[in-house]
This record gives sequence, C-alpha cells and structure tokens, in this order.
Amino acid sequence: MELSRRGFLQATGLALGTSLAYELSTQSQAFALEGDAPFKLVNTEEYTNICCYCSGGCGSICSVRDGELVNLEGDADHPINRGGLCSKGATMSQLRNIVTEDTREIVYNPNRMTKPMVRRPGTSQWEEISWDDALFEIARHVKDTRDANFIAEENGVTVNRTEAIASLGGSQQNNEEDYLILKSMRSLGVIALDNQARV
Amino acid sequence: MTRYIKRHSLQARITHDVTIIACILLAISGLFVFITPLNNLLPSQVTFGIRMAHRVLGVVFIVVPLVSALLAPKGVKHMFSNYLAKWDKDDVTFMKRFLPYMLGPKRVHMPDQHEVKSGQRLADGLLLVAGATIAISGVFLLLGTTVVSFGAGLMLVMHLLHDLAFLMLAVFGLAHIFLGSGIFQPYRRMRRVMFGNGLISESDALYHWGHWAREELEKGDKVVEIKD
Amino acid sequence: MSTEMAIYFDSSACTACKGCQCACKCWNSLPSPLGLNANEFTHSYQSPMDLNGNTRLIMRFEENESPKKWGVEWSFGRRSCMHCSNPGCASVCPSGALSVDEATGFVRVEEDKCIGCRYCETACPFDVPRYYGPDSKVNKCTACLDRQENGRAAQINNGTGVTQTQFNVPACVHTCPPGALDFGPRDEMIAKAYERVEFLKNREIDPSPHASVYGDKLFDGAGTHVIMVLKYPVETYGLPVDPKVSPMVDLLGWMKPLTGLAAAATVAGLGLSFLTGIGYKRDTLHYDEKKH
Amino acid sequence: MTGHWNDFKNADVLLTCGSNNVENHPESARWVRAACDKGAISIVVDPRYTRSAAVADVYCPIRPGTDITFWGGLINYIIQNDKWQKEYVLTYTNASYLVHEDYSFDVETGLFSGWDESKQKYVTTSWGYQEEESVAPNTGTGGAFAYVLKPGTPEFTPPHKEVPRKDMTLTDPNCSFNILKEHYSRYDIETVTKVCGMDAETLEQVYSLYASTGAPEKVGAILYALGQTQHHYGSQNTRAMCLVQLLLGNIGVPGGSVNALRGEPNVQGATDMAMLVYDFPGYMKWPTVASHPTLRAWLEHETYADGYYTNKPKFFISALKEWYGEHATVDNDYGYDWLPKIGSTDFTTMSTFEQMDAGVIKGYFCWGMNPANSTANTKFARQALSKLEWLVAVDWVETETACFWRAPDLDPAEIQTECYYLPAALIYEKMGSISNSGRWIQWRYKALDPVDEAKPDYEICDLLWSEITRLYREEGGPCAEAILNVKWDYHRDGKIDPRAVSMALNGYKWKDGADWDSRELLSTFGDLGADGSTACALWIYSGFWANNDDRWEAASQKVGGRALEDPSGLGLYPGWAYAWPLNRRILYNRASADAEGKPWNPERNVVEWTGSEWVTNDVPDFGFKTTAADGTVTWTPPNNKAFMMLWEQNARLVSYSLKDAPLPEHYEPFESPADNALNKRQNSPMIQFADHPSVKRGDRSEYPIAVTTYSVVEMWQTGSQTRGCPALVEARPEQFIEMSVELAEEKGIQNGDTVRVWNNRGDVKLSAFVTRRIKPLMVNGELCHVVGMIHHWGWAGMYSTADTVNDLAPNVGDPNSYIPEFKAFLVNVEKA
Repeated sequence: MELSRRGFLQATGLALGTSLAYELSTQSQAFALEGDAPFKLVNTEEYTNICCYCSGGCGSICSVRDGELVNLEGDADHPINRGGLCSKGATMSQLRNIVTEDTREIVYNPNRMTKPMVRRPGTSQWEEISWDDALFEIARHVKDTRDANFIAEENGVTVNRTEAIASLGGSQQNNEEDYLILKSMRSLGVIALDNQARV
Repeated sequence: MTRYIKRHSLQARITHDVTIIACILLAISGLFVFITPLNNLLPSQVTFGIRMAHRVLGVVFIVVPLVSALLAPKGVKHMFSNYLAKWDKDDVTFMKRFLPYMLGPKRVHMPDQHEVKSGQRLADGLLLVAGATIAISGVFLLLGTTVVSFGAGLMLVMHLLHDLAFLMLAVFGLAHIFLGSGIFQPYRRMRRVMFGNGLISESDALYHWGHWAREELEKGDKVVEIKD
Repeated sequence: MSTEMAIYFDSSACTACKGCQCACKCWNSLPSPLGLNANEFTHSYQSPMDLNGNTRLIMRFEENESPKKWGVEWSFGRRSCMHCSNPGCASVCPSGALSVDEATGFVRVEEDKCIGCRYCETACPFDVPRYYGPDSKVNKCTACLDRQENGRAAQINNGTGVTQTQFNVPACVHTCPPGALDFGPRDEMIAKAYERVEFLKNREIDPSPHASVYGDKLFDGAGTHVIMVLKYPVETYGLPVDPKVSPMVDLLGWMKPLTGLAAAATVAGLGLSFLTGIGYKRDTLHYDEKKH
Repeated sequence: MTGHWNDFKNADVLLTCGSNNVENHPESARWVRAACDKGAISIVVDPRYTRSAAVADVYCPIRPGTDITFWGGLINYIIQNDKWQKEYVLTYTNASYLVHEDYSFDVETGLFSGWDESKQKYVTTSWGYQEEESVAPNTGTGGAFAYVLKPGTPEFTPPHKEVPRKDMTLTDPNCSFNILKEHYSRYDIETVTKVCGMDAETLEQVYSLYASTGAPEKVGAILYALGQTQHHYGSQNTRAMCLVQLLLGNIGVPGGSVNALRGEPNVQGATDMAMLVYDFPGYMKWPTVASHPTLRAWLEHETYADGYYTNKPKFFISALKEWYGEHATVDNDYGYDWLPKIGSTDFTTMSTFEQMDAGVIKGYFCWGMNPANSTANTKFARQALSKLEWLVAVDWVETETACFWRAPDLDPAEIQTECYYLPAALIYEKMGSISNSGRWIQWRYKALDPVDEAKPDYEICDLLWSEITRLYREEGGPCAEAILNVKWDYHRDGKIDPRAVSMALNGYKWKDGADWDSRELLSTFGDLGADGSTACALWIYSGFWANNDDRWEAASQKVGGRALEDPSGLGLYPGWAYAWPLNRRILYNRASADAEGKPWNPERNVVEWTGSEWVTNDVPDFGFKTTAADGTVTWTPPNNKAFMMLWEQNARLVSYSLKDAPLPEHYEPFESPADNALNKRQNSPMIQFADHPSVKRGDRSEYPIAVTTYSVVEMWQTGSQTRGCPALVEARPEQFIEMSVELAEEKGIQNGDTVRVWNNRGDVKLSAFVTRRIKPLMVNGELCHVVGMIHHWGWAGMYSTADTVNDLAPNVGDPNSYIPEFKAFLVNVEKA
C-alpha cells in the first residue's frame, strides 16, 4: 500500500480518531457486559411450538423473558427433529425480532406490518385504520356483495350461494382457525374457498 | 560561588521529560497488553481505560519529539552530529573500562569524554532507535487494526518489531534511569540536567564529560555562577 | 474434572441447509445486512462467501468435475473456527481474550477482554478470526461455551412437559437437521469419524475412496477440537492439507520470556553496580584554565 | 402420507422423485440417513443434481414432466422381470378383478374408452368392474346399515354392493393386473430413456435397485412433492407411484408408502378441514347441485356399500350438528339446505382469477396467502385482482397480494379496489393445533403476546363474523337464516378460545343447553351417530382432544402428548401427539402382514395374527375385532380387507376414481420441447383451462428451453416471510436461474450475468448460475436444454426484492386437483 506523507499523517489521525470513537461509542456496552455477561436463558419460560415452514411438523422451543422472545430453537425431545431446525426454522425468531447492524440491539422486525391498513381506491399509499373501522367496513363490503349476488335457487334446487366472494387460505393457519374460516365463509354462501394445497 | 554549565535548553528538557514520562506510562500500559494475567486482575473498565491511554500516550510519545525537532532543526542537527561523532582513543578506553567501572567506581576511573560520551552514544543511541522502531511499528499496528489492511505477514512483522523494541527499551531504559536519575552513586545530581534547571556543576561536568567541560569553561558563554 | 470435547462434522451427511449458519447468528445475536438488496450477490449457493465480523460460521459449496457418470461432485464444507489444541490465536492474544478452555480444550473468546489488536487474525492458520469494527472486537466461534457451561442448568419453566436438557450443546450442533454435526468427548468423536470414513470407503454403491478424517492429527498430532469427516479430498473443502502456525508466532511467543529475562538481568546488574558503589565519594573538581 | 417422517428409517430403498427432500423438507434427511446408515440405498431422480442428489447413493436425471414414463417403465420392468410381490398383489389389490368388457386404450388417439368428445370428458363406466352379483344392504342387527333405522337418522336408501367378478389365476385378459401389464408393455427401457433423457445404464440401475423391494421381506419408500403433482396430469403421477408401491407390496408396511412431502406447515390440516372447493371436512364431498341437491341425495350418493365408509352418514350428520347446533334437526335435514351448493362453474384457485377477470368475483379474502406472487401466470392474476371491488389480506407482513396495486406493471390510480391489510399474530403469539405431513396433530402453545395491534387469525375471524352477523341481525338479507342459525359459541369468558374449537373438531355428545364445560367429549369417531345425538366438526380428528377431566389444558390432551416411548422400535411414538385417525401411525397397516397375518418381515412387525388374536404395535387399520354390547371381544381372523376405506377394501390397480384416466398414461407438458412418443396425443385430453386467452401458449420453435421451477432451503414459497428474515436473505441474497455450461456457452452467458427469461406470459430478469449440475438431455434423439428457476421473490418487503418468476408459469391444470403446471413449461433465455 502506498501513502503520501500527508496522507499517512491524515490516516494516522483518522485511525486514532475512529479507534477512539469506536472505543468510546461502545464503552457503555462494554461496561454493561462487564465480566461475565449473564447467560441468555436466565429466568426464561419455555413454550413448545411447531415450525411454520414445511409440513415436517418439527418441534421448537420459545424462550420468553418479561413477555419478550429471547430465543427460539429446535425441541430436542421432539421425535421428528431431535432439536434440529433448518435455516428457515432456526431463523423463526427473526419473524418478530431482528438484530440491528451497528449496535447489535434486538428490535422488532420493521418489515412486519402490525397495524390494520387500508388502501383507498385509486391511491398509492396505505393509510392506518382502526380495527373497529376496518371490521365495520369489511363487514359492510361482505354483506353488500353477498346480498347483491346471492343465488338462492338454481334449476329448482336450493343452492344458497354467492359466487362474488372468494376466500383463499388455510395452510398457514391452525386447524381451529381453519374451521372458523371455513365455517364463516361457507355459511356466507362462499363456493370459491381454496388453500395452498394446489398453489 | 559555584560555576555551572548550561547543558540542556528548556525545550530539550521539556521534550525529553514529556517523552520519557509518556514512554514510562506506555511501558506500564503496554505491560497490561503484554502480560495477560495482569489484565485479568483488573475490571474491564480499567483495562479499557488503559487501552485507550496506551493509544493517547503513543501519540504524545511520537508527536512531542517530532514537533520539538521541527521547532529546533539546529539542535537536532547538533544532537545527531554528537551521536555520530568519530570515536577517539578515550572513547575506546571508556568502553573497555565500562563494565569494571560500573562494578567498581571507586577504583576504576574513566577517561575524559566529549559532549556525548561514548557509552551514551551507544546506549542512548539504541534507545533512540528502539523508540523510533516502537513508534513506527505502533503506528502500523494502530492503522492496521482500524482503517487499512496490511495483511497478516506485515502485521506479524510489526508485532515482532514492537516487541523487540520493547525489549531494548526495557534494558536500556532501565540502565538510563539508573544512571540518569543518579541512583548510581557517581551519577548523583545528574537528574537536574534533564529534570531540573538544565545546569551541571563544573565539578560534575569535568568528571563526566571532561573534554566538553573544559571547552565550555573556556568559551564561557554557557557558564553561569550561582551563589552557594 | 475435565474432558476434551469436540465438535464433529460429517461432510457426507451434511445437506448444506445452512441451519448451523443461521442458528449461530440467532443464538449469538449477530446482525445481517438490513438495507434493500444490501447483501452482496455471490452468484453461488454459498453466501456470504467468507466469514466476516458478523458471521462466525458459513457453509461452503464446491462444485467439481467428477469421473462419475453425471460428471459432477458437489461438496458441502463447514468454515468456522477449528479450535486448535495449540491455537496460534490464543498464543499471540495479548489481552487474554482468546484462551484455551481448560475444561474442554475449545478456544474461549472473552469479548470484554478483547482489545481489538487483531493479532489473532494474523496468527490463525485457517484465517478464521474476523474483526468487528463497531465493537472493536474480534469475532469468532466460541464453541458456545456459554451453552456448554450454563445450558444444563437452564430452567425449563413451563407446563408443556419439556423433559430433556435442551440448551447445553453448541447452537450449530443442536440445530443440524441430518445430524451431520455432533458434539461430545473428543476421543469419541474421533472414533466416530474413523468409523464413518470406513463406512464411506466401503459402500457397495458410490464408495468414497478419498474419505478422510480431518483435525485429529494436524499440527504434529496436537490436532483440533473440530473433527471432520471429509467425503472428498481435503483441498475440495478449501482446507489446508498441513496447516502450520507461522514461525513468527513462535518467535512472538519467545519475546515475553526473553524480555523478562533481559529486564531481570539488567536490574540485577544495576543492583550489583549500586552495591559496589555504596560509599562512593569524590572530591570536587575544579578547572584551572591556566593549567591548560 | 400414509406413514410418517420417522418411518423413512425403516426402508431398504428410498426413491426420491419430484422432490428435493433434504432441501425443502430438511428433517427428512435425518431419517433417510438413518436408513442409509443401516445399509439402505437412496436414489434421487431429478432434472437437476440437487442437494438431495449430493447426499444420495444414486442420481438419475429426468426431463421435467415425464414422470409417468419413468414410473410406467418401472412398472413394466417389475412385471417383465417378475419382481412383483405376488401374494400382496393378489390378496390386497384388485389385480384379479375383471375390468369392464368395454375397457380399451387407443395409442393412435391417446384416449381411453368412454371419451365424450362433445363434453370433453370421460364416461368412466368402462373403467369399472364386471359385476358378479348385487348384494342388498344389511340393515338388520349387526349389519353395517343397522343404524339407518335409528330415530333421528335422515331417511335414505343405503346402496347395493355390486360384487365384482374375479379371476384369481389371472388368466382372463381383462383382469386388472393383465390390463396394467398390457398397458405398460410399451414402456420399455429404450422408450423411457428416449422420452426422459437419462442413459439406459443409470435407468436400469435405478429400476433394478428399486424393484428389489418386491421381495416380501424388503420395503421401499417413495418420497415425492410438488415435482410430481404440479403438472396437468399431477394426480396421474401420484397414481403411478401408488401402482409401483402396490406391485412391490410397499404400502401399509413400515418403511414403505407413497410419501407426500407437503410444502406448507398446515396444508395437511387445511386439506383435512376441506379448505377446498369440492370437499367437506374429513374427506367427504361438498354438496353439488348435480349430485347432492338434497341431504337424501348426498347420503345416497356418498355412502359406500361396503368398507368403513358405510358409516359416512354418521360423520356428515355429526358435522352438520356441530355446524348448526340446536338449529340442526332431522326435520330440517340438519340444516343441509343452508349450505351453499356448488354449480357447474369451477371456482378453484386458477378459476377464481378467471372469475375475477370476468367480474363474477368482487370480494376476496386472503388468509396468509400470496396469489399475486404464487399462482401460475401471476401477471394475469394481478390484472384480475385489480378488477375486484375489495380485498382483505390477513398476514404477518405486507405481501405482494396485499399491495398488488403497487406491482411494477400496474398503475394504482387505475385500480379501484379497496384493500385492507389486517395484521396477524405469529405462530408463537397464539395457540392452536397443526397437522404435519405424517398426520400428526400437534399443539402450539402461545409463548407471548402479538406485537402491537396484530391479532390471531381466529380472533380476526371471530371479530369479522360478529360484525357480519350483527349487520344481518339488524338489517336482514337474503337467506339470513343460513348465517344467523350458525352455531358460533367458541367463547370462554366472553373471548374467542381456540380450545373450544378443538373440542368441536374432536366431537362430543349433543345435549341441548350444554356448554364447553359440560359437553361430553368423544374419544373415537366410532361413537358418532347419524341421528343428531353427536356433534363433530372433523370426524377424523376424534380423540385428539377427548380428556373430559382437564378439558382446557392442551398438555392433558392426546394432542399435547410428549411421551417418548417407542416400544416397537419402529419410530411410531404412540404417546407423542396424535396421529389421525385414532392415533394410527401407519395407514393400511394390515398390509404389513401376509394373508395369514404374519408380518412380511418380523423386524417390521406392526400387526400380527397369533392364530387366536391380533398383537399390535400400532392402532390396527382394519376390522380386527368386534365388541359386543356386553363387552365380549370376538377377534376377526385375517382376511384380504386391507384397504377398508374403499368399498372393495382392496387397492385399485385399474381405477375409475379419477376423471382423466384409469391408468396413468404419458402425455407431454402443455408446453413441451418434444412430441409425445408414447401415444399420438400431445396433452392429456382433460387438461384444464388451456383455452383461456390469458394462457397464451408458447411453441417450442420460439421457446426451445424446458424449464422447471423450485424452492431452495433458505427461502420459502413467495418469500414474504423468509425475505423478511435478514439472516435468510444473507444466506440466499439473490434469485437465480440455473443453466448448464453448454447452454451458457451457446448463449454467451457467464456465471453471475443477469439474464432475461421470457415467454408469452412474462419476462423476468435474474442472475445466471452456470453449473455442471444441470446438463442438456437427449430427448427423442435431439438435444434438449433444461433450466431451473427459484421463485421466492417479488416487489414487496424491505430487505430483498426481485422479479416475479411465476409470471412465466402457464395457468393450466389438472382435472382432479386443479393444480397448475409449475414444473414444466417453455421459455427462452438471453443475456440481459
């Protein structure tokens, strides 16, 4: 590497400066970690869960402290995965929490949208909406669409259906949720009810 | 009335003193890097502070003499001419008698010397070389671990140079302190030359640097008389 | 009581799912790039291409031509700290941040002691330690000694009936789906590796004539605490066949005692000098200009 | 699957075809390896040398979309080399049944008998059996249909059993076995290699290794996934695998089975629950106008004359009882009329986009799904979505569907759809049960509260339902009673509680006025009645939540079981979770033993007849004993009824149950680089949606490169979740197309170059991975280039975005499952 004398001096200053700045900026963290950092799983509560990716049904354990997820890893008891989790499974905690780049702090994953949103016709932005308003508006849409497109009879057969509403989903939900979705949608007369079994 | 010779200017003394204090503190803080168990004795805040101090002191150690040299180029020239002066018969005799003298100052007597005596030329010269080495390797290590990548090979060489220079500094620095601060009996009062007013008494000057003392006493421009 | 422990890696069983790579990140709270498309496109199944300040373990992919019918061999390797028995990194580490764990033989990392001098980077024959700028710390596999030491005692506080001790093996080993990674006493892991190599060499279909054990005998027998079963020749995995710690590292190792000795000798000599000088007296000298 | 994940370890040979199992079902690798460590052989057949191939013993290439040829060749090999398991085939399959005299197949037209050109479909009568006699249903005491006389049971006439004619000597050419033998005689090694593109030596090695499992004591497992199913003849692919396994005696045996490695975490549960147009929960049929205009018609059409499905009315009526509760009575046909009836128009996923485009569908709910990025021909799907009046996306993150109006090819200003995004809770932010591919129902405990305003799907559904019902109560509406009479009582302390739903799924004795604290939970569907005395939402789950003593605690229920004992050593783990039905770990396990009830291999002992009783390691899947009212047990000696879910109780070689063929026959993919070499018809006559204008079929003169699409381990589906996890994006940062060194050279493409891939439907750019793991194949004597693409990217998300690869896939599908053809179509490639 080549450095002019002046450049060398500048680099020296820069090196010293950055090194000092880094040392200072990380001082508080270094202080906090002083000596032995406490073990990650002190005073945690463990809850078992099942992986949300392929249908292997691998077991996982969530470690929780003060209502926050501290760790998630494979369940060593589980007869199928014996503690194992692939890259996706091993990263399930990141669906909720991620680590920031510079300060290595654990924060909620900003990629997740955690508020109800609405996008009005013709616009190009989401707007926040309260749960109550969202549910009210959606129920209104559902009722208006169903009532306007309800088929009570076809060739003398009672059919009680609407073809104007479709519902897609189920393979990401729990069984109990599937039943509620199925029951509500079918009871509205929905025929177009499908899930990722085929796509 | 006692006659004194002005041996070192204020600037020279400040430069020497600041640098040497930095050097001693660097050695101590460096020891905490060098000797692992020491590090383990202290809480991490303290070792952290020590690490920072080593870098700050390193800058002092390098910048102060450099700035001083830039301010007094003539002095630097003079200093180096002394260090690089030719060795005469007395110098050779001095070096031959050095060890016996150190172990028997009452019996062994040294020949007259010039402004920088031969022992100084050797030991302090090496101190200067070691200082420069440790400074340069230190700069490489600092840069190499922060803003640039020099590669493992060069860094290892720099580590080695830094450690070697440290060894030299340790050996010659201890000797320098032993003599310079006057722990060694014949060198009593020497401390003042660098850490005092920069004057040396006629008697001491004649004892340590006979040739130089006589030259100065004859010239007289650096001679001061002070009431006892 | 201390038992030499080791991490076992079987490249023939590894499916390169990168579970270990990700579990390492998650357990150790190591970040990944967060900007939009901020990761370097590696044009390879391998990503990232090498270890970095936030990545202590990667899966390595190597595609080679093969004399076999389909003409290709695809090997999966593990790139991380090998945990040498005589680690160059620990011997040059000036701050004690890297040291050999007496109980297990793994190379312990104590981040709070790291002074960011990066000596270890230069001393590692496997080019493993990486410096993490924002922290001014070096980053390398810790063998999850925190889990090894505390995991067994970690409490399972719930009503779901978890029975087995869960958290006491390294995170990468724990998460390995095909069980290509294992963890246990070093001699057992070595024995297991040799057994596996025999099995691979003698398979009726698709035998692996080049299969070998890596790590047990390196460094003139001192070895490492990661024991690998390599299905293909060693070079395939980007591993040095005969790694050596740089002689400079040895030289550096000598510097401490040498300096100590030299300093001690100097002090002793000076002490002697001082003793002989006790009672020294000298007449005041005067310069008589006329005399000369 | 009929087995389960741990069961792979019991196999002698494992054949993975149409799946990249170690990559996309990573835990399967543990159990495949467990088998191989004991000396088993693993084989991977795939267009690419995959991560699965890298750890397998034998790899065999194949051209995408030619699986039936591969399997047909194997069937032919097995029969020609006399490797079939004769006792098994003769005893447990319909090999000896005589197929209808009119059965035929014509190579010249590629059609089976019964083709109705005007209706473009088959009349399947000629695929059935020759009738020996007709037996009236037994409604007497002890008879299968005695229950129909119970008060409360709706009136219907149980069916007669048409007993098929058999020839146990297999001399009659119309024996099911002989028809099979004749049909696949065209599938010789030479033809197979010509169509599929592998070399004969490798193919014969694979055939010979796998056919070795025809020895009675040996067993082989087939592992497959969407590589088999995502074709317009996907159902026939799965049938072909079943035929292989039946001939080799590998179904019902530990270490055997046709193992569907399903892709979504609860796609099994969603299928069980019938989140499908034509299904009713528990593998029954949703009422259609044509076949089931009334409850009576449903019962008469769907009840089997023999086998376990003689009980089907019990399951159906119990489900209706749970649906409508006190409003379901025998007098109103248990509310049957309120259920919507399916008409003649199809509404499966691909059709829904056609219907949106046509303006029929106006509102759309998407529950954790992302069709704007995942369905075939997504460009068309997005255009269809933009015609909706409203859309509700319930998800964890902003999916491409939620923000389809931001798609690069659409202008938001022109889209009048009102779109709602409702934030859902993550899997560990809620509780509930989930079913894996091995039918294990397992419990997920809630570990913590959802972040911010996110809510569990069950709560979202409940809130919506209460808002909708409020509107109907206040305003009324057409057939409002169909909504207002629905029993929706899954609350505890005023809040929706999924455990109440678990009890509903499990089933309970109906008692007017009872609630979830007092209803008596049933431990088996054997206790269900067709008389309204029981309620059960999903009969096959009966028993998973049946502990009446601690009914709100999952850990006290079988679903929460964590016992690790495995007494048989076969990996059955009977105390871990609950495998439907009745905690049965291996379906059809009667077939694991010979005609006398002795296990084919004593090391794989699941059920065994000692001469006086059955000793069982698993819950028997056959009529093995009868218990009289006084508790006396009468053991049923061994018989041939190993498949009791079919009325024949024997497995079908020739089958009339699918719409498109009685035996799998090779047709080329909709867009194929080759002509059909096995018959003169290029595509299946029953291919769906091919005529829709959006399909825009491409020709091989313009698009000569065969492509297949697939997943990588680090990403999942459309990537909405995985592209939101930084560690995964770091591990797989870019979308790629894999191509051979030869093709790259021809096109001047270097590894890492951005390439353009296009056909009539779409045009995408992505990175080229030039690899030796894909090679051009010789097909019908011509060089055929094959490329492969992953499909996990879209424009949404903040860490990684790229073009939508599914724009390229053709929206044509299978007539039985309506699955799109993602796995084989045509594109062209150039350096971008």
